[in-house]
Amino acid sequence: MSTSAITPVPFGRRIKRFMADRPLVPLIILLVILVVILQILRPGIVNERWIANTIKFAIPLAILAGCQTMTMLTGGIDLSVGTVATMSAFIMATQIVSQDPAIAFLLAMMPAVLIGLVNGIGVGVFRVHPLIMTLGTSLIGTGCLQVYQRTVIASGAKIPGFLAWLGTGVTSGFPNALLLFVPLAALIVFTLARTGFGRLLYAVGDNERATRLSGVQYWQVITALYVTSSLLAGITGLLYIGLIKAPSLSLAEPLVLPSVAAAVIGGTSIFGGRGGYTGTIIGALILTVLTTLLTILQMPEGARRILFGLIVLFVTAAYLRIVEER
Amino acid sequence: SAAAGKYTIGISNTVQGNGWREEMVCAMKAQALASGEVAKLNIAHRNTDAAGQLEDIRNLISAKVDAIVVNPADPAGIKAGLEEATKAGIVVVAVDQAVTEPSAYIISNNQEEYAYLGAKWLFQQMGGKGEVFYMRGAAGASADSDRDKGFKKALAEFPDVKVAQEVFTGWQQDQAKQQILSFLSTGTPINGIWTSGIDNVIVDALVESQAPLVPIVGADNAGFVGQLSSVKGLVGAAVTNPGSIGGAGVTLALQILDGKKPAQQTVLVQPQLWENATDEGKAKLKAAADPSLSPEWPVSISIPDWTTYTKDQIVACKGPGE
Amino acid sequence: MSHFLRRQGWVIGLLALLIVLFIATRIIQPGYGSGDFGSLARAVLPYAFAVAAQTVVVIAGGIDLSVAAMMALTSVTAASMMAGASEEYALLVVPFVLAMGLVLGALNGLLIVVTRVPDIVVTLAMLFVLQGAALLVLDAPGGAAAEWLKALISGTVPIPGLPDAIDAWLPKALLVLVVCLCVIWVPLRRSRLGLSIYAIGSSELAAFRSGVPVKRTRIIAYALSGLFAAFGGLALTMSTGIGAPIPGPYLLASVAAVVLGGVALGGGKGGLLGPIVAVFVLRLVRTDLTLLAIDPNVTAIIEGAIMVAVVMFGAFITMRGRQ
Amino acid sequence: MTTSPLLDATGVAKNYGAVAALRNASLSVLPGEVHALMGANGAGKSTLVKILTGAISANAGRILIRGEARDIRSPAAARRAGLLPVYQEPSLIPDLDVLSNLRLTGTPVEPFRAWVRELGIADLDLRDTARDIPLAVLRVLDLARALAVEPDVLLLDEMTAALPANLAEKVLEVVRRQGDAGRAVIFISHRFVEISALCDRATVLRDGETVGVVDIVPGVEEKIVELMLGTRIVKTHVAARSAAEKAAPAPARPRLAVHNLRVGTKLNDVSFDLRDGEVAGVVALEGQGQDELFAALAGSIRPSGGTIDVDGSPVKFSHPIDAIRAGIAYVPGDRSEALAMQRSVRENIALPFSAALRNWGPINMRKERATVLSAIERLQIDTRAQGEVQRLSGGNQQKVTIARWIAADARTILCFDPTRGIDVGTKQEIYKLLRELAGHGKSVLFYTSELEEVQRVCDRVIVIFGGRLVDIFPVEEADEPALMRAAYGLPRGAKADIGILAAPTASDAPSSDALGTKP
Ligand SMILES: Nc1ncnc2c1ncn2[C@@H]1O[C@H](COP(=O)(O)OP(=O)(O)OP(=O)(O)O)[C@@H](O)[C@H]1O
Ligand SMILES: Nc1ncnc2c1ncn2[C@@H]1O[C@H](COP(=O)(O)OP(=O)(O)OP(=O)(O)O)[C@@H](O)[C@H]1O
Ligand SMILES: [Mg+2]
Ligand SMILES: [Mg+2]
Repeated sequence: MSTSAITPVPFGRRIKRFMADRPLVPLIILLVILVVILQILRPGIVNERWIANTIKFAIPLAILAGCQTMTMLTGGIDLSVGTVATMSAFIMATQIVSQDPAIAFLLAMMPAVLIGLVNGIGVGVFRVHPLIMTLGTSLIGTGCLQVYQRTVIASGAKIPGFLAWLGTGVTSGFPNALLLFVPLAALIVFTLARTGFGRLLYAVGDNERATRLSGVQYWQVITALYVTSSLLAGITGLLYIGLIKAPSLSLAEPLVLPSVAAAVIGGTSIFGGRGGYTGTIIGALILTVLTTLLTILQMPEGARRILFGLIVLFVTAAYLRIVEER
Repeated sequence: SAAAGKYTIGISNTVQGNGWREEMVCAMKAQALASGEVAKLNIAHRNTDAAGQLEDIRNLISAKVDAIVVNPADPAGIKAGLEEATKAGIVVVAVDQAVTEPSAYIISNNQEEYAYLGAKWLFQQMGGKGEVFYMRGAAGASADSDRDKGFKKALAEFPDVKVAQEVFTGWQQDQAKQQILSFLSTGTPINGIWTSGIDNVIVDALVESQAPLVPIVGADNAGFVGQLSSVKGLVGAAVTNPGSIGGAGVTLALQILDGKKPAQQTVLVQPQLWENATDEGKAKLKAAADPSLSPEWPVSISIPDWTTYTKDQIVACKGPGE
Repeated sequence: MSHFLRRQGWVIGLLALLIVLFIATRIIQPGYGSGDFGSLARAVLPYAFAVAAQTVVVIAGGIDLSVAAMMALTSVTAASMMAGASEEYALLVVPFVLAMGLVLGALNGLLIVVTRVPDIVVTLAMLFVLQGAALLVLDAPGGAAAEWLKALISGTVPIPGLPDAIDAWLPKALLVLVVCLCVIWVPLRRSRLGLSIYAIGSSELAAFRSGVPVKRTRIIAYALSGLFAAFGGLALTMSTGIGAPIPGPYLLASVAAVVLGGVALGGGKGGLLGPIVAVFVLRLVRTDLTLLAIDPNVTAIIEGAIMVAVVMFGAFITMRGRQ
Repeated sequence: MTTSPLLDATGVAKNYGAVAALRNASLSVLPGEVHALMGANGAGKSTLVKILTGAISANAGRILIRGEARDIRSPAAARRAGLLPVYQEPSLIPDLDVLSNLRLTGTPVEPFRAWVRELGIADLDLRDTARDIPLAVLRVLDLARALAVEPDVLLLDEMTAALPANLAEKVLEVVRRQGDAGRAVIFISHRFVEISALCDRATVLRDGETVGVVDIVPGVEEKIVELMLGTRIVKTHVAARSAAEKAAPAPARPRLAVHNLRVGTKLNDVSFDLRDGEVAGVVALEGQGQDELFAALAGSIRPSGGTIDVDGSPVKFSHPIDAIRAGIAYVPGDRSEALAMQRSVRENIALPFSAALRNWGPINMRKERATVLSAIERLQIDTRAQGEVQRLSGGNQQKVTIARWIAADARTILCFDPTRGIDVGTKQEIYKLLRELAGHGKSVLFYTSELEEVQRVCDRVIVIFGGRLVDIFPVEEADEPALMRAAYGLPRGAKADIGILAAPTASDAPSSDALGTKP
């Protein structure tokens, strides 16, 4: 011990250790670097409007990535979030035509609760692998939505004004969606760090047998988790429909893989037991900025996708290097 | 009603959950019902590729249908399956896109013309010069590359028009919206926008970010057509790309089954352009607008001479026996 | 015997299910015959290779999200190389494309081993990379396939001495599948390398301590996966005669079939037969749904429900067995 | 013996980040010797074995094999150099059958079979999947697999810790013969009996450093302990049960009453009582049903018959939570079964607090910290690496598993072999703790695989054999030979020679120091 204390630690190592203890720092640095590159490529792009736009698009991704963060903590994954978000959005947009907003909201959240419940019971009670379970329910959900869609073609769809306000509105430079997101994010962070439920998510993902011996009922935790995840996805759907303003049957589907990527980039382990939501939020921002960056680059679509893949890989690898240095 | 018909018609489609394709399938069902000649529809409708469509076509052959109406995943990729169907005595009609199988009948929207017509109008609106934002469909899809040909053809006629930026929307609303918003924030001036049918979100984006409303060309989706009449200061045009082509395909298949073969193998439905720059155009848009439809559905829910169903029938989306 | 039953019970159950489905198909469509079976075999082909690709890495304790993109890339490469070329040239194209799959698969494995990023993330990134590469090769569906390649999977195998009625039930596509998989899998499975693949999937630490070169084995497993995916890409080109740069629905289908086939997603367990039978089951279900003219929107519900139900049932049996 | 060493390691060091697991370890082993490697928990024994066999790489050090410098980079390289380990955890691939496991390592099958028989396992089916084989047998298979390739140096890391006495004996015999055959064995164990029965010399590690090499001669134990513990030499004796305590009248209702408990075919008609303020020992050979007994009492498995009464009222447990609600906590023998390894010490100790649905809400951090800290202090857990439990040494991990239930204030604790693989100092602390708990009116059921512990901790001893309760001893009569005989199912009072560890001469009560007795 004492010998290591005397020899001065090299500066490089000190920086690495500093970053390893604060895993958010390298992520934020990376985000800043991306923004700087963007600004160099297109001088003037980084303005108030751009920042508001980026945040607007990052928020739905960040909430869905929150679903992934929580499920990944238990060693799972929730691939049904895209379908759930789409269902809520579509049902909201079609029911609002004839129903009271509150009723439409309840109707929109119903499939979310249902799918979350089925996911939770499948994973928690029947021990189906989460990947398969959520994939299956998302197929079922999509099918149901298509059947439902045919019954409402005649009545049409409408985007409720308050959702459009929430999704697209900007108040003195700040997107209105922050009104929803900030409390939501604070709640998730608090839940993970300071509540019994959060503790159990980590513990269950780390060692399920140990939690069982401590009296934890796995199925309760898992069911609550997947219902929570689905509810968050449902809320995301409502926010997203306000942002996109076009109900379609594949609305939120394209967000699913990026939501997994955002959680992973943010430092949550896909094997469970390790990670947190603040990293995920930065991860979502990084992905959104990256998408803009790649759109701005004038290169063939193929090259753009290659670059996207390589950057995601590089970022995750570099991040792991830094954090594992302990 | 089932007793009235005598034919079983198979349908194969490989994109699910997209408003245009849903309308196409509903048109097929409605037309089959309205014709009174169809006893049963056998629909294979899912997201898959050419190989998957081959599987569906072969399953339809196994089901011994009388005719197959197919929206091909690829013009060449399903040749083998269509050939087998013809050999089995099944009438094959391709809708929306051409196929390379010579025995198949084709009734199709002219995708190259679709892009050419809209782009040409747009470039004229731009005064023959300036920068255009070119928002394509899905990279690697054959309809997208056909449209690209038409767009490039128009571009060649206007040497002073430049493409400011080319993006692939993947025919997805959210991607398109994020792309246009990112682009707008760069402050790069543009004089026009051409979109491959993802249109209403683009108008939304311009309005929301208070960017100048440049001329926009999109498709005849209900949402966009409505915007062309209602959004103040918006100059634009909707090029028709009727999803009801599916109904026309069913009609063609029934005609052939009844022994009334058309003169040519290929029937092209030419697109129309409805713009809101002239009073004549505005009138057309007014007539076509249909706020009751889902914004993703094309408003041209019928094709004169080819479809006989009513609006209620296509909206009900019920086939024979349902 | 009991060992055999315990280990193969799931596969036997699946086979029984397949037979039941065949009988059901015959009832739904009394005319369902050998030609239709040939269609089924051809439909199974790309799925089967995708599933084989997935199975190898899942047994090795990983997962490969780039399977479908790898198929797309190899398919467009083959199709664009063969377009306008002579028939003989295709003889060079096939080994080239297979080698390409092998190398790119090995690259997957190498990246996982070197970067220590979780496999699911590496292969997700590779999904984008390979998709992009496919778009660079062909930006729209196109290309061509040599006639002999297309003929390789159409029709049946005439076996001298057997009556045609039996020959007819032996489609070439099935033969191609069996030969390609067996030539690689059967010798592998019993070899030290094969055991090593199971070993690293079962317990990486124990495998390392048993002297298994864990990293090398992992790379080889991914290389094999790439090879099978390249077979799948070729199968796509063979059946459609073109290459399409947008990946088909093979990724999710492969994961689903792997699990239905009794291969644990944790690794170390199962074999190739189960997932292949599962592919046949899933394809035959699709056939039956088409034959029955079920509402297409309902078919999505049914396919999802079958997947969930079978896996839940399997989980239920295992739970009962443990008690 | 002036021959040159077979294996000679010097200056071996290994750092895990800031913590030095090994600093300056050396080890020299001669041909034909059985060499003990000793040290307290956390001294770095396992780490050294792993380095010598290529499972991990050292940061510094030199390893000579037969005088030649070798760089052993992998287990495969160690094999080629003639070094074969049996690690502390089973190393068979869980999902492969035994035969495939042999093929994987290139182990010849016939010699393996012969060794398995030699080691006392008669009915092994090579087609069995490793996962389905009991832990003790797996350990033996690991040893047989190593022996089958006739290694020059055999490294056994706590080989006997999880073995029942009968298998342990066979292992000791076989190891002894290895030495006689001119090979070398490195033998790690915390049991002095085994060391003195078996080893020629011992190397002692303390805090990652070799602090001495001693010849094993009678009476050397004191010296070894001194070396192992350094300045923190402790000779705490378990507080003798006070006369008052003993005389306390038995309460009308026992805390826990078990009647005719049955679990499948493993446990039959077991009945006994556990009173408040009592430590009841359970003694059994491996696999006699004790696992099932504890699991049933802990609510982990459902009994197939019989009743359990808590405080006089019958209970049915369908999940551990039911047992916990009834105040019964279970400390499993396998630490990895009880700990969330990536989480902090604090979260691990506080885990039961969040278990119930109504406790899923916000946590009162201040209250939690106070409770956890007092438990940590009570057990004297070394919390330098408290960020992640996996970075604690084995002994400290074990303390965390117990601390959890101290913090939760469980009334009854079921301890399954809590001292397995723990150094003498820590063992003492655990004995003391269990007695203290009893002193505060808690009740403890204590299974141990080391018979000498019974005398130190228990008030009564329950002996199980073949799934049946064969005897209940008051502690005064529970000397090792008597227990051993009972554990083998022999009636009380019968004299039978049952191996080197239970020579009838040892029938006098063992001395109460920390070291146990020599046979
Ligand atoms: N991964 C790690 N990170 C940090 N410290 C570690 C790590 N592994 C071990 N250590 C520390 O190194 C020391 C030596 O560990 P090691 O497990 O080799 O000792 P040991 O003699 O086997 O002890 P025990 O008998 O308690 O298991 C311990 O104090 C332990 O906390
Ligand atoms: N690959 C590894 N990376 C990091 N830490 C490791 C690794 N392997 C082992 N360790 C650490 O080294 C230590 C070894 O502890 P182990 O459980 O082997 O104790 P032990 O040697 O069995 O102690 P004893 O034999 O005295 O009970 C643990 O703290 C473990 O976390
Ligand atoms: Mg050790
Ligand atoms: Mg240790």
